[in-house]
Amino acid sequence: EVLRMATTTSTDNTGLLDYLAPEFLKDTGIELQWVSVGTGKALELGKNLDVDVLLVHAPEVEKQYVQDGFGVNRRQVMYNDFIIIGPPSDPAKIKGKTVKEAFISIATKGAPFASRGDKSGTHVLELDLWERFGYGQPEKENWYIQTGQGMLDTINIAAEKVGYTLTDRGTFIKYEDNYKGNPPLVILVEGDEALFNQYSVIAVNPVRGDHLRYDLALKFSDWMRSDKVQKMIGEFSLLGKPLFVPNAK
Amino acid sequence: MHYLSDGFKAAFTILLSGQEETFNAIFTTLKVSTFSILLTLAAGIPLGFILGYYSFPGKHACRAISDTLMAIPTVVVGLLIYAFISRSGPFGGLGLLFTLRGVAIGQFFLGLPVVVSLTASATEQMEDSTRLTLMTLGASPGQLAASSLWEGRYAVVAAAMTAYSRIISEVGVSMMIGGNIKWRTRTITTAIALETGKGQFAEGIALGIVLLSIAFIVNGAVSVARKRAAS
Amino acid sequence: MHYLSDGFKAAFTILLSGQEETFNAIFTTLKVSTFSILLTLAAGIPLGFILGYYSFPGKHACRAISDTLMAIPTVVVGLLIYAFISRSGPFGGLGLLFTLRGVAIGQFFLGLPVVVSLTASATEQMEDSTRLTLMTLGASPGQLAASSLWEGRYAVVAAAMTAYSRIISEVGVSMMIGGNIKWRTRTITTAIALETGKGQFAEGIALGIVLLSIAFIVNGAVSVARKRAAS
Amino acid sequence: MTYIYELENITQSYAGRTVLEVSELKIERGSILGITGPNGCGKSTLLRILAFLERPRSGRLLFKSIPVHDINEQLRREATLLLQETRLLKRTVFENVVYGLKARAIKEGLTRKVHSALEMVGLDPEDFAGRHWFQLSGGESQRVALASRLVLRPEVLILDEPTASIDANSARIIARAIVDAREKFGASIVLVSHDIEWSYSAADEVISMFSGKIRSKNIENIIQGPWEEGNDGTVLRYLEDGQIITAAGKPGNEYSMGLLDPGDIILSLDYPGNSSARNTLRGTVTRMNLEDEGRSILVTVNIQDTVLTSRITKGSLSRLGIVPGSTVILVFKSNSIRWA
Amino acid sequence: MTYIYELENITQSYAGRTVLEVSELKIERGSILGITGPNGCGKSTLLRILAFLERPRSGRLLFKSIPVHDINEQLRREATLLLQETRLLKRTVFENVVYGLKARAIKEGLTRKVHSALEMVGLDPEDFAGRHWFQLSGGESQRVALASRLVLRPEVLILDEPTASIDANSARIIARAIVDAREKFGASIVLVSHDIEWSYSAADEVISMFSGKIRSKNIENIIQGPWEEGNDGTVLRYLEDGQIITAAGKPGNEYSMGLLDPGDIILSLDYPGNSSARNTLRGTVTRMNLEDEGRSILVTVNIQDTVLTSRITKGSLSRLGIVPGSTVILVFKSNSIRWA
Ligand SMILES: Nc1ncnc2c1ncn2[C@@H]1O[C@H](COP(=O)(O)OP(=O)(O)OP(=O)(O)O)[C@@H](O)[C@H]1O
Ligand SMILES: Nc1ncnc2c1ncn2[C@@H]1O[C@H](COP(=O)(O)OP(=O)(O)OP(=O)(O)O)[C@@H](O)[C@H]1O
Ligand SMILES: [Mg+2]
Ligand SMILES: [Mg+2]
Repeated sequence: EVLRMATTTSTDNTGLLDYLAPEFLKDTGIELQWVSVGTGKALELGKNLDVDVLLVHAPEVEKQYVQDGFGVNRRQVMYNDFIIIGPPSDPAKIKGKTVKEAFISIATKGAPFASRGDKSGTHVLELDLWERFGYGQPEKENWYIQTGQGMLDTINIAAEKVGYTLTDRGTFIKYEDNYKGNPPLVILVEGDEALFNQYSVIAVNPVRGDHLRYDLALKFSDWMRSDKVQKMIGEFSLLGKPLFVPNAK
Repeated sequence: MHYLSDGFKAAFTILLSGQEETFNAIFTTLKVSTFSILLTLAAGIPLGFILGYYSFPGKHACRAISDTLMAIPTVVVGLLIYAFISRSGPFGGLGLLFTLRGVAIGQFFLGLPVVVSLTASATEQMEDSTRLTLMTLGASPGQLAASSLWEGRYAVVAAAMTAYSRIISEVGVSMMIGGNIKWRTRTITTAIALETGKGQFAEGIALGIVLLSIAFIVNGAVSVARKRAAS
Repeated sequence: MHYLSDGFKAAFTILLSGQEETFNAIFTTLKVSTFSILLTLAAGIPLGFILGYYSFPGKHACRAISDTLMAIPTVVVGLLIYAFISRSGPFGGLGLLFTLRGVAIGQFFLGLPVVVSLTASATEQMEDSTRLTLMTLGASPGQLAASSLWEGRYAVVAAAMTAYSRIISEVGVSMMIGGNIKWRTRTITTAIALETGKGQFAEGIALGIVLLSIAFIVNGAVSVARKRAAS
Repeated sequence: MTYIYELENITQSYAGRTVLEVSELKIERGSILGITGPNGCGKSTLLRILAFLERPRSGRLLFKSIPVHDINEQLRREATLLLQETRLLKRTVFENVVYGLKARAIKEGLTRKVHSALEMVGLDPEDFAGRHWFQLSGGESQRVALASRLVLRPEVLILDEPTASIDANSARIIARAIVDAREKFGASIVLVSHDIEWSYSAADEVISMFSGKIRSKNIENIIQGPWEEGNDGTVLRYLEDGQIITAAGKPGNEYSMGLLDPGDIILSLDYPGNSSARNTLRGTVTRMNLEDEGRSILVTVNIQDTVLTSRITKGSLSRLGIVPGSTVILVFKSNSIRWA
Repeated sequence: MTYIYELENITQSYAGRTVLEVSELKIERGSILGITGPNGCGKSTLLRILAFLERPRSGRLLFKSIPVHDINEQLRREATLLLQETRLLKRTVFENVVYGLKARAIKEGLTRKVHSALEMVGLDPEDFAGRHWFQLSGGESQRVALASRLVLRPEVLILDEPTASIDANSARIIARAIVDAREKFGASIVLVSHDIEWSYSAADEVISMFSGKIRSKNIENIIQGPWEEGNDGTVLRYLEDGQIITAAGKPGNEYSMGLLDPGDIILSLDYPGNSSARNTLRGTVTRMNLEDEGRSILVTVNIQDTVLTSRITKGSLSRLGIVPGSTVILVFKSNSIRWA
């Protein structure tokens, strides 16, 4: 039996799914096939009934999605956190500051800031932060670089421009790993409440298509939230650094 | 820069160490691209000949459309095919999404305009005297087409190779329709996209080298065949 | 399916309502692709002629390389160029990364093998009598090249259009080297990739239609020019 | 009498210019018809119509007494044309010659047939069958092209300049092959050639065309302008040596061509006394050809750069005792000259 | 005496077969040299070497007394070849003719030059200059190709079959244009043609080639095999009507060709009595041509399908009183036949 899932690139790129899928097969006899795309595209694939289950991280959008009847059974499974990274020289002097101070400092100093600009979970959060700090989205500012690309590409662009960006920790660890632990950008702001990144599993609403494997989707959802898997998620690490924090409810 | 040397090293490692994943992607790539190009040539060469040879109302419009479709981004073809074969699309019942057959259909539409346009232009360039010679020898329309294309075989082979290049190097359709599902629909190009997305540039380059090696072998085979045909 | 109708509607909306973003991307696309294709033709046509016309040691190897490079995935070209022009690369100092000039360099390498291979095959197919006729009329090597290509102008135009199609529809280089930076290096194809990634498929298709409209206009202009040249 | 072709009011035009206007032409089955005429007079155009390669703009064309409406390869297989601009396929000689047979799905005795066709045009099959199209001299290519038509044994064989760039010896071999084609498999043959002697050696009858029209069942002398007006309603052509040709009627314009039938020219050794013929020109005999299987002789006379040919009987020639180099007087009436 | 070309032991070979072997050939500056010979004898190959289109495999080639090592467009601009397989560029007639001028960066009087070149080949510039390459008849194309060489006024003009598919009238115009080219701008001219009469009308001298070699400064009769061995060391060729040609020496093989100089054949009305000549053949006169500006006459005699040409003086001809159609006896010695 095959369960099809659409997920965001972060879960795939970090290798989490390669770590979990064989275990899922062993436990349930279900083969997990996933396509890793942007959050928006993942949701759209679900809307079109091309996948049975979603693993995504954009809580506000997800809630709306469920409300609109596209998905059911949204369950939180884990989170990681966002961090602000930048060059070690830190021209905007944000190291150790709060997110709010950091954003304001970057904006007032006009230090290069790379935004994903792709309506991804990360981007949605970033826009929300600008909003909250009373800035609105900087649009045509010279220092504000809207990449429209994935997280790693955006980090690379920030590095080339010697600027800052907002990233999820998992991708950053992967990035560090690519540079053998000596990356051009380093963590400058972390640990702020505002920087939580919640991942949820959503089953595609089975009333919308007969072929949907809602049963398998629920099995996956339950399996992900089982103690054993939650523990596995907590143990998953890269370069000795844990990537995700399980928080199934 | 170091990506380059790393890439070359990685390419050798991949090929020599026999990484199963990569061989699976290579095999998938070969399977789907061979199928796609055969489909494309079977339909494209006759269409291209008709477009280049005969005069009929709407000929110029057809030609313009074919020329234009050469410039369609692969991801747009992916999207369009997706619109049809997604579960919520008209052909959703066929279950083509996330299958290699689905990818082949998309690649067929990618390769088709290339073969049609280049074959049509080769046919247009054919000397009138070749056409008349074949006609005076009693060639039927079908024989005329086959023999004209044989006379212009260099151009037809070039058309085929250009289309094959487009098919084997594309990523939009393979990604959108195939879904880059490991062990199933992952091709070399989607694997490259994945590695690049992960920031593993050396691996991306290594896979690129692998892909080019395949293209090189295919080209080599074609030019041996062509040389044999010429003599 | 609804993506199609939505896409068409959106395409009209975009073009008629004059969305600034989209026009910026259209303009960027035109600018960079025009520059790239001119560069490509300037280098590729002479190289292709030399490759198809003269015999020299290594000719077949060159031809095989050019044929093979037609199949290089755009993202691999992006990666390779990136390796050279990134800050840590040997030409990092030129500041080409995330600029349209950088993109043009990448697209030049994408288009070059297409122009070289197709021009070479057109040259190879040239009748010997054409060559001899030009020689007896006293053409110098340069004039011989220019006039031979003029005699085979259909094939050369087809080569140019195929290369232009590859350039204007590619996304790998534009994304990797240009960076898809809004208001700066975002082209239509990178915008399509972005919209598609966002799940806004109708917008992706709409932009695809916009791109094809551009290609259609360019092709139209070329065929008018070609018809004028033929008469 | 059965006709293989009957043409009525056939016209053809290119780019708005009428290049062919044949009011009537009937070709007998089994005949060998030669066609001659100046460059651009429409010979190849006529042949393309006879070979069903193009449709006439107007007129009626009957093939074997059946009106031809649609042209298709079935018709073309019965009437095979050797094009003026011969072109070999990019294959070996053997494959060139065998092509039409294969197109007709003939499978038996291919090698034998091809070899005998090559021999018919004087090419040694051993030496030539395996050669590539580019390994031939001009005349050899032309002969391969001819062989690839002969091998088909078509009902009608139409040849456009088959001896262009063929040496004299081989041209004789080809003339023989053409006559053989008629005798061995009953082909009807139409051939165009500028070599009038050769045409006569192969054909039963030679007709001449001029400006798209069939002018006469005969060879014509062509007198080019400029014409000047005479004072008694005639027009005059001053020749290089001061002699004058006088013609009656009105030419289309100053540069129109006058046509003069060789049979209308009388040869004489002296200027005739009182004669109704307005033209008496002195010239030198440069050539004498036996024509039409010995029934008459064509005597070519140069008046400096102007060349006129007269047709006389063998008896007259013996009586006059002229040889190439003799000076003779050409006598003809002003209204023997017709306007093209 | 200055020579424009001097060739010594020039050879050329294709695919391992030697197709040209010229041990010596000197061409005088300002001369018009005609070359004739059967298909495939190497004429075009020789012309390509003279026009610096290809390098001989071996031998010494001097152009204007300077040894030629590298061939390049500078040399080619001095020696222009009209190819046998003429091909127009895909442009208008005007652009075809003007091409070579533009290639030489000539900018003045282009229109005038092109128009006068078209007139030289008998094409009306008004009518033809604007036409496209595909709007021409075979002969018209050929003439445009010739015009595009004449317009260049090269030092050497090399013409390969310039009158193939050209009508007789236009061929005369072209012969005149060739002679004019020599007279007006001092061109040296080499021309190849199968039309021997035409060659004589244009050239000072006509040489003939055979199997890659220059055989004689003369036209040759070619006697094709099969040869059979006679009983006294001679070889015999049985003709169609039972008469026999006897030759001395050894042919290369059964199918070798015998060459016979027309000057070696004596014509007579009766069989000679006692004669040292082994060959006495009866045939019918089919043609008599004034040759070489009236100095001699070529008489063509058919012995059924075998054709032999004899060269005699005007005096002899008058004395014999033969005309086309007369029966004559050809007399020649067995050792007049040489082996190709
Ligand atoms: N495609 C064309 N467009 C316009 N005019 C054409 C075209 N083809 C031929 N002609 C003209 O039609 C006339 C007849 O051409 P055709 O080829 O029949 O002559 P021809 O008698 O065969 O001459 P030649 O002896 O030179 O072969 C010529 O004046 C030629 O210029
Ligand atoms: N590329 C080639 N490869 C092999 N043989 C060739 C090639 N080109 C010519 N030949 C041969 O060389 C010989 C000489 O050819 P060439 O063209 O010089 O003859 P030619 O005297 O001009 O004949 P024609 O009267 O038919 O034009 C011929 O036997 C021909 O078959
Ligand atoms: Mg013709
Ligand atoms: Mg030749």
